[in-house]
Amino acid sequence: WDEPIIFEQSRPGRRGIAVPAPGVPAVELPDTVRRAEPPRLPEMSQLHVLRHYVRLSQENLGVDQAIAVGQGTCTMKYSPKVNDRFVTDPKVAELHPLQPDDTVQGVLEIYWRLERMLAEISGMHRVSLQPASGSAAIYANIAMIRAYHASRGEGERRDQVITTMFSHPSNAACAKTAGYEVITLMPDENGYPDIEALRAAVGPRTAALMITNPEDTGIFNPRIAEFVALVHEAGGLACYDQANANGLLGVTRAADAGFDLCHFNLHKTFSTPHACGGPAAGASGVSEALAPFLPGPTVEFDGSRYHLDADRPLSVGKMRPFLGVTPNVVRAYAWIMALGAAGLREVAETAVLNNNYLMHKVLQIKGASAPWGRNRLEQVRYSWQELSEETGVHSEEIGVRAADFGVHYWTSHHPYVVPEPFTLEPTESYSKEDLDEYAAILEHVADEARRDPGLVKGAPYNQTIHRIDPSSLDDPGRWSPTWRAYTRKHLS
Amino acid sequence: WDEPIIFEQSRPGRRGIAVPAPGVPAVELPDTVRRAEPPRLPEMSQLHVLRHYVRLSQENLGVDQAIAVGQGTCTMKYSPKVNDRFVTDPKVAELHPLQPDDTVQGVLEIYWRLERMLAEISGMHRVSLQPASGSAAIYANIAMIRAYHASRGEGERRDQVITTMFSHPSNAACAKTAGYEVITLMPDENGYPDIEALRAAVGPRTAALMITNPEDTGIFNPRIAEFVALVHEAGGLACYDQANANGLLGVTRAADAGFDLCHFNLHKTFSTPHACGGPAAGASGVSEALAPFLPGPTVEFDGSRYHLDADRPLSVGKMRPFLGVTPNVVRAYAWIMALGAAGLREVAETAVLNNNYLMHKVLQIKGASAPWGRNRLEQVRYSWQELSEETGVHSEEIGVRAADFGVHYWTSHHPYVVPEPFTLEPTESYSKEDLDEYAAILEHVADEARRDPGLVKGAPYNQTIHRIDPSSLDDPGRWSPTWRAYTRKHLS
Amino acid sequence: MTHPYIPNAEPGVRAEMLAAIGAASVEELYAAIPADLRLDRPLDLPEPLVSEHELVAHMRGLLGRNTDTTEALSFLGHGCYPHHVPAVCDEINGRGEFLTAYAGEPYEDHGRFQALFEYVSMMAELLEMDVVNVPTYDGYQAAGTAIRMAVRYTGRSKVLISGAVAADKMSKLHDFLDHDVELVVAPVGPGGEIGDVRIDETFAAIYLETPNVYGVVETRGRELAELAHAAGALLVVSTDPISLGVLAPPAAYGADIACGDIQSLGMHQAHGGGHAGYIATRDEERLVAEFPSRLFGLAPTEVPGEYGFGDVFYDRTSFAHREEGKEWVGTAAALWGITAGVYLALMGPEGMRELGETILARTRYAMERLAAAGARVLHPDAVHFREFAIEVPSADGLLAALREHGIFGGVRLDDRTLLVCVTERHSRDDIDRLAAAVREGLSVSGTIEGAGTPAAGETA
Amino acid sequence: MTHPYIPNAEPGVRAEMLAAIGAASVEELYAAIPADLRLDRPLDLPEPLVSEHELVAHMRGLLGRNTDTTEALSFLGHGCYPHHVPAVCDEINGRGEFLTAYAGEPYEDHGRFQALFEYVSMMAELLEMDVVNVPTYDGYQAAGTAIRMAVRYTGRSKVLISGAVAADKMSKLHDFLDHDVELVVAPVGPGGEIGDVRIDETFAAIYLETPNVYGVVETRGRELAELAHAAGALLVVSTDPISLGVLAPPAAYGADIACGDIQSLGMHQAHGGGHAGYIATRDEERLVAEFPSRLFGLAPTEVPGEYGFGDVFYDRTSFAHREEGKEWVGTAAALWGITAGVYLALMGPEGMRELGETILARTRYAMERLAAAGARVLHPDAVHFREFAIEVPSADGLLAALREHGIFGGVRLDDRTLLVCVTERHSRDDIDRLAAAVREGLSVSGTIEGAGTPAAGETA
Repeated sequence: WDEPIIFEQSRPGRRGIAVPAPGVPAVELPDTVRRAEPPRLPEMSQLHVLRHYVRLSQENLGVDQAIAVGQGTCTMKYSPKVNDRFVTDPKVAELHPLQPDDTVQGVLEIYWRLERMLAEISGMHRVSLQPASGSAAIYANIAMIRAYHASRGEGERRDQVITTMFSHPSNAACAKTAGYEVITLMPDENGYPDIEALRAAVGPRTAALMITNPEDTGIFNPRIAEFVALVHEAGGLACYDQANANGLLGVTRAADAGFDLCHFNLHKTFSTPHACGGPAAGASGVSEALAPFLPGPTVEFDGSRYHLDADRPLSVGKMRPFLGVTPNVVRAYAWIMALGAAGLREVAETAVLNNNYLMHKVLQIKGASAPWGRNRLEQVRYSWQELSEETGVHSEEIGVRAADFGVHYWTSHHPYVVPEPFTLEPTESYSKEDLDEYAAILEHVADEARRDPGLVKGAPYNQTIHRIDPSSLDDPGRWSPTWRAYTRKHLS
Repeated sequence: WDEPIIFEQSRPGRRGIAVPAPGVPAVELPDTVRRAEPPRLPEMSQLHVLRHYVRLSQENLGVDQAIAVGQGTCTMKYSPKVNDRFVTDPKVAELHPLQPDDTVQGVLEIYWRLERMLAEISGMHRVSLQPASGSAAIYANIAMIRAYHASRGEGERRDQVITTMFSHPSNAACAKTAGYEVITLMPDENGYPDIEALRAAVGPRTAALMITNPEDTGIFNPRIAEFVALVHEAGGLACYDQANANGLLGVTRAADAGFDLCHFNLHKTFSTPHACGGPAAGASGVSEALAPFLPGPTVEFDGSRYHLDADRPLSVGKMRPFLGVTPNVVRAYAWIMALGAAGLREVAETAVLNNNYLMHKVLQIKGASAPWGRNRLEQVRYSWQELSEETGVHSEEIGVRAADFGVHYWTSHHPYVVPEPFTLEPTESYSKEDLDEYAAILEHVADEARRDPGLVKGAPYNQTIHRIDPSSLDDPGRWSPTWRAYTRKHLS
Repeated sequence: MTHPYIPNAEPGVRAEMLAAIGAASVEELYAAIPADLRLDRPLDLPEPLVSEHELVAHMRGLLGRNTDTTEALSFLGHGCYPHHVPAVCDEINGRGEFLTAYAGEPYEDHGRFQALFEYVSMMAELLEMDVVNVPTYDGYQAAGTAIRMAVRYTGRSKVLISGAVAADKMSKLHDFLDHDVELVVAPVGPGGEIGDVRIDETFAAIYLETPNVYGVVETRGRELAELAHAAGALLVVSTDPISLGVLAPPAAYGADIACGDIQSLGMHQAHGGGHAGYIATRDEERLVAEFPSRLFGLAPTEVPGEYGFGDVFYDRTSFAHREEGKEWVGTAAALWGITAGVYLALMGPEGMRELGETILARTRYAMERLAAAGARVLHPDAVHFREFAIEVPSADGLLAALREHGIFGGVRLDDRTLLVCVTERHSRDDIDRLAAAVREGLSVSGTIEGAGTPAAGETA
Repeated sequence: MTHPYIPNAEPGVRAEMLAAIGAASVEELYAAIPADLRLDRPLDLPEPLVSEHELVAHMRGLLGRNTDTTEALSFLGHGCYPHHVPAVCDEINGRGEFLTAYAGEPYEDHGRFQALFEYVSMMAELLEMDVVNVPTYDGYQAAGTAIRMAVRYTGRSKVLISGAVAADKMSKLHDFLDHDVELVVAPVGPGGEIGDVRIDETFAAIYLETPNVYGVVETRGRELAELAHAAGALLVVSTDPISLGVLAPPAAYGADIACGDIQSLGMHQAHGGGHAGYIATRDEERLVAEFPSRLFGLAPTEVPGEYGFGDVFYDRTSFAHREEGKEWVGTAAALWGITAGVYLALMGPEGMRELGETILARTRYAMERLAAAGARVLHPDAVHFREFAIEVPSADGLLAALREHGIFGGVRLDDRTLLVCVTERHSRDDIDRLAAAVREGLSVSGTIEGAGTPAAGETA
């Protein structure tokens, strides 16, 4: 579709929906608060609004359409359609979050049960389902770490958080936002976070270690318990970013390595849909020592009914409005219920098998490599460095060309410690045939890059639009973050 | 998408969904009834089934995606999304049709109210909402005509049904199926059904006249009341196919011209979705004299509750299982409720205005014509005869090429009385901008046909597949109406 | 206010368009309609609810007066069945691309053609027949047309029809066939199967249903096929495809035409709105020639290996030749065909088998439990699939008693007979709950001994 | 059985894949995990419900224990509002393409970029500001970040914050800000608006909400903007965009940053699952530099006239520079941004104006009716939008009495104060029904005279 910007389809006087008339006397507003000019929103009939967005929707590659193994670290898996039905039902969609407890017993029971499931999966004592996302869960964990140290009178002194380069940037960024100095461990020559660097960094100023394992490279750090112990010895807390938990379900648990806190992304491991980037949901798990600091309220069960407990003096308080992202809590609960213990283990094993199989195929492609050997769990950060040196084609360009064939991949977070990176994570949702097709596309594009680098660099050819000129996006004089800005700068 | 046939994606052992285990003792089947070989259905995971059909879905042009003005006679209009919500609600979707009346009062009231609305719109005495489609309503009307004449002892004698060439083929075909000889009136030199031919045809053998007005050409026959009178004089009944009612709502009514029966297509005029070709719904309206013959049961109201009346001795009986296509009855009711009398009139006027505006644009295209002048209501059967004579490109080919630009048109039913036909019906749902775009595409393709006929004949270029070789479709030795037949004939 | 459904009702655009075509008013465009046919007043309709919220509130008020089968425990079947509908079925048939497309060409609507081709292909595997139609309206129409196909094929006009057919379906068949086909009804045997069958060379076909109206699986298919074929007639069998994971398809015992309803395959009950009919035959030109429906077939394209689709033997149809075509064709129930395809692809062979086994087992369990609860179960020795009849002192009385327990106990066939339906949606607990309520309901009047075979009526 | 969600769990394919990679078992692939970290038992989880029907039955059982706001008549608001959700909003955000996409490039996910660009652009028109973020989690986070933006922009660390803010939101702001920002709370004036405000040049910002926690529309925006600007501080205003069809946007009276929640714009209440936060500013480089969220902007492509999209000023973000970026960015609530865009496109300027007028009028009507019913309406002279507080002898007592009538009467702010929410979904009849029930509920204890301003607490 060559679909115009919605403002270009507007015609004054048209309407997409009608609103109930007041039916009671009107209220006259004082000038101080009355809007002077009507907002310049589009004016379109209902079909035209629908059609516009239906067309835009078709210009995306989601899990429902594509072989979505290319968004490594993001655990793109099938979100069962039946779970969507539960949350669009009025019994979820039309609940107000402040209804009396006895009118939301079903929802509270699901919170309570999911908390216990995630506690079992992580080995932690309690779990808060309040955080709105993975990063929000990281922030919640940091808030609890801060409250914990403060409660022990060490709040001022412990002003450093240690993390690793291959942990998600939010570990560093949330810690910084919470007022901590951030120390980042780089990988050693084997791709593990450098334990010597940790030894050097850890000390009386250490509030916590925030670490992913396996890291975003897919490499599991076998000395993780040692890392945790080092931090504990210094009086710090160890916090496990379990964004990459998909290969570990039923295999190893946060508590087993001694972690004090951890978090899951329900929209990754537990299948709630990614929704173009949220709504997501996070779950923060904590040890018994940290439990008093959990965000509130918590859901409690007295043997006959479920209720909210907001009377928790040490709680860090609210992380977001109300109890949590209930629709995603419901979906994650239903997903686990459809799988059970054996099913979760099968998820993990299949994710790891798929990843190793895909790695086997990708590493047969000339020009592709996976630094630091083949020890990987559910994802791999690969490199096109060889191919790039040979052809001058960069990983980003290969990715754009691959999308001409209906697949996407993600390079990595900045900085590119792995040069010319691409990160693949074939979760349990994909078939062997999908993985074969995906690898074949990469191989085809790699061949193209060698045969005709200009072809690859000129992509896309087969997508909605052509190659973008990004130069204006960083130029305050020209950037156009809204149509309003665009029309002012470029059309007037 | 280059999506394989679903059987090609099967792998033994995979599953798309699990079924409850019996939980009670199994039953052993005798050999006489036990299936010997498992059916060779595809074996796929749930995501893969979903993805397959999502991809196929994207390879269609529906009202939600395209400017669907090209399916003339079909009244492609916006089906409001809110109406779909009503019927996917368990309060409709999970009703059994044989529940006690007191547990379906809501549905029965909707039937009752919609019947009265359609009676008002048509001027008829009563309306049956049982027919499953427009053709089924035509058949129901013929069944009532037959029962009516039989009840008067004229069943044997009246063995002819008169219809017109520009009425839907089902008028002729249903009459034939019901045992009638069919007489078809051809258009006169002005495009009206030939009244002299009617005079010649009508007589003591005439059971009924089955006629559309405006006909599928979009031409309204102003002498329609005279046609009806001629048939009445001969003792026949007059039955109005109101498939083309969209331009007439609130303007003129079946009863006003003296018709004894009529039918509407709820999936056309009353907006229920076309659904790739059904489920549809028809409504048969009849005069007081014909009411005893209506299919049963009928919905009656005793002042406090609604109930079904199956005790109707003259009824033609059942046309289909149960009461009707309830979801479409609900949608049509909601659509009328959202518009009211003034809204329906606005629908009609806008449909007629849109059609005349589009005709104005199309007739400016060199090579396009509309036989029999500009007197049209809500659709026009056009002709590319001039263009075809000039370039050798046929209307079907122009249509395929137009689809490269994201629009469809329909030629007409066979035979092509209008040469090189195409039939457009821009209902009230489309904007002026849509009509301009549509006309511009036709103009562009007409230009292409003149500049480079081979280009147009070689289409499609921009669609899922390329030009089809239809030769096998009429060859019993090669045709492949199923994958089973295909694999037997072509792959083994 | 410009109505949200009518973009060009906006006065400015309306004026612009009128100007473009040179008309002073829309009224001018209606010049062809004589004044005496014009309605001179507004239609008398209820005040509109233009705001979507008010419409929703109104509809919610109306529909809220229904009690649905997720609220009550329903054992109603008799042609419309409460099977589990996979969420993916709803997802696919709810997509606007399928819901709002119609009749495009095999190019721009390639997906619709492929989806329907795949549906007929999966049905063909289930039925072991090579030709299956794009759905007609419902199983009633499919039966009527299948019989007409046999009549045309043989050139004869008598048909022997099983008496174990729903009364409403009989009504449809009579209306559809009586004017030129003589229907001879075969009695129901004491075991619930078709009884004594005699035909001669004036018969076009034997029409059999299995499972029949009593849920009884007919076991004499092969015998009937041989009987029919010996007389030069066809065997037409109506069967619910959901049973074919475990039951032999009609072709396996010699049927010439299979037909039935596909509502079971992924459609909601929807108050009878989920029906669609299938008809299947072997790939014999003369038989294929008798289909009125569209048949979609594979066709090659210019690009080797690419699949296109098109109409097989289009010349049969009324679209091609009006009344000279076979019966008629038009919009019927294509979306349910697509949905049934999704259903069969999800289920696969194992799913269909397991489902069949679960239904067989639970049906038998329910028969035993209700017998133990004091109901007289009819045809206890027959194989039942999903339905069985019970005889009680008062059908209405028992139904009313069950309603008190929030149970729709079954479809009333006559004063003393109820038809009970059990699917995979009914858990063992659900069946036990029914049995307990039946026991209680019958305790007033006790069980009855001895009863004949009831008529196949229905409540509606 | 191979689980329907795990295609490669099928033993045959698993063996094939293991063979391809040369591993004897999946266990080998876990070699990196030390034995002492391995769980040596299965997880202790409930028995799974693998069959979809049993899962549906289980979930229906659980969720059936909820009473939703289509069943009860709810006047609950306080941050989560029962506005009408147009069906088209649900249709679009339910489409798998939007629901299951994530973070593709501007090419293969062009539609997502365009839809979000259009969302921010429509918000910009409503807000009369040129820069709007891709949504953050919710209005709480938006407020916290907006305040931090002002702190960074000014280099100061004190913020004056209106006291008319929900207690839970205050909790969040304290947690998020306290370690390096000093929050000075301004008292609420007797009329329900922000009271006496004094700041000096150590203040980074004044933070105001309108309508505030009591539903009171703040009228002194321009005065506060001037006060802030005179001190070199910013005015940060949180407002619900649904009010902006009738109320002046913050930019119109001089606000520098606007923020708030967009749940009202087409999201269901969803037990608090429909929230997303917006932040908007003028197009000033220094201010834009303080956004942590992604900003999507138009960019030309090789083809003249074609629109592409990309990240504006990406270097600000933690994606670009980890802890050196501004706060953090990650998955938040993009789908609700897309949905709000659909909502605003449906409504248009006239729809937003009419909606605002309906809400203003019905809120006022409800205040009058409840006053007449004997409740003491707080801040009766202020302009209220959608919410107002009433004082009664016992909040719990009245709520319980209303529950008897199937009414959720409001959010309990303290022992004697209830917050009542009225939207376009509440018809005049609904309001009359509430008033009648309140009259009856209060008749036990009579009305009360004289009460102070309550604390802004909440029940949860």
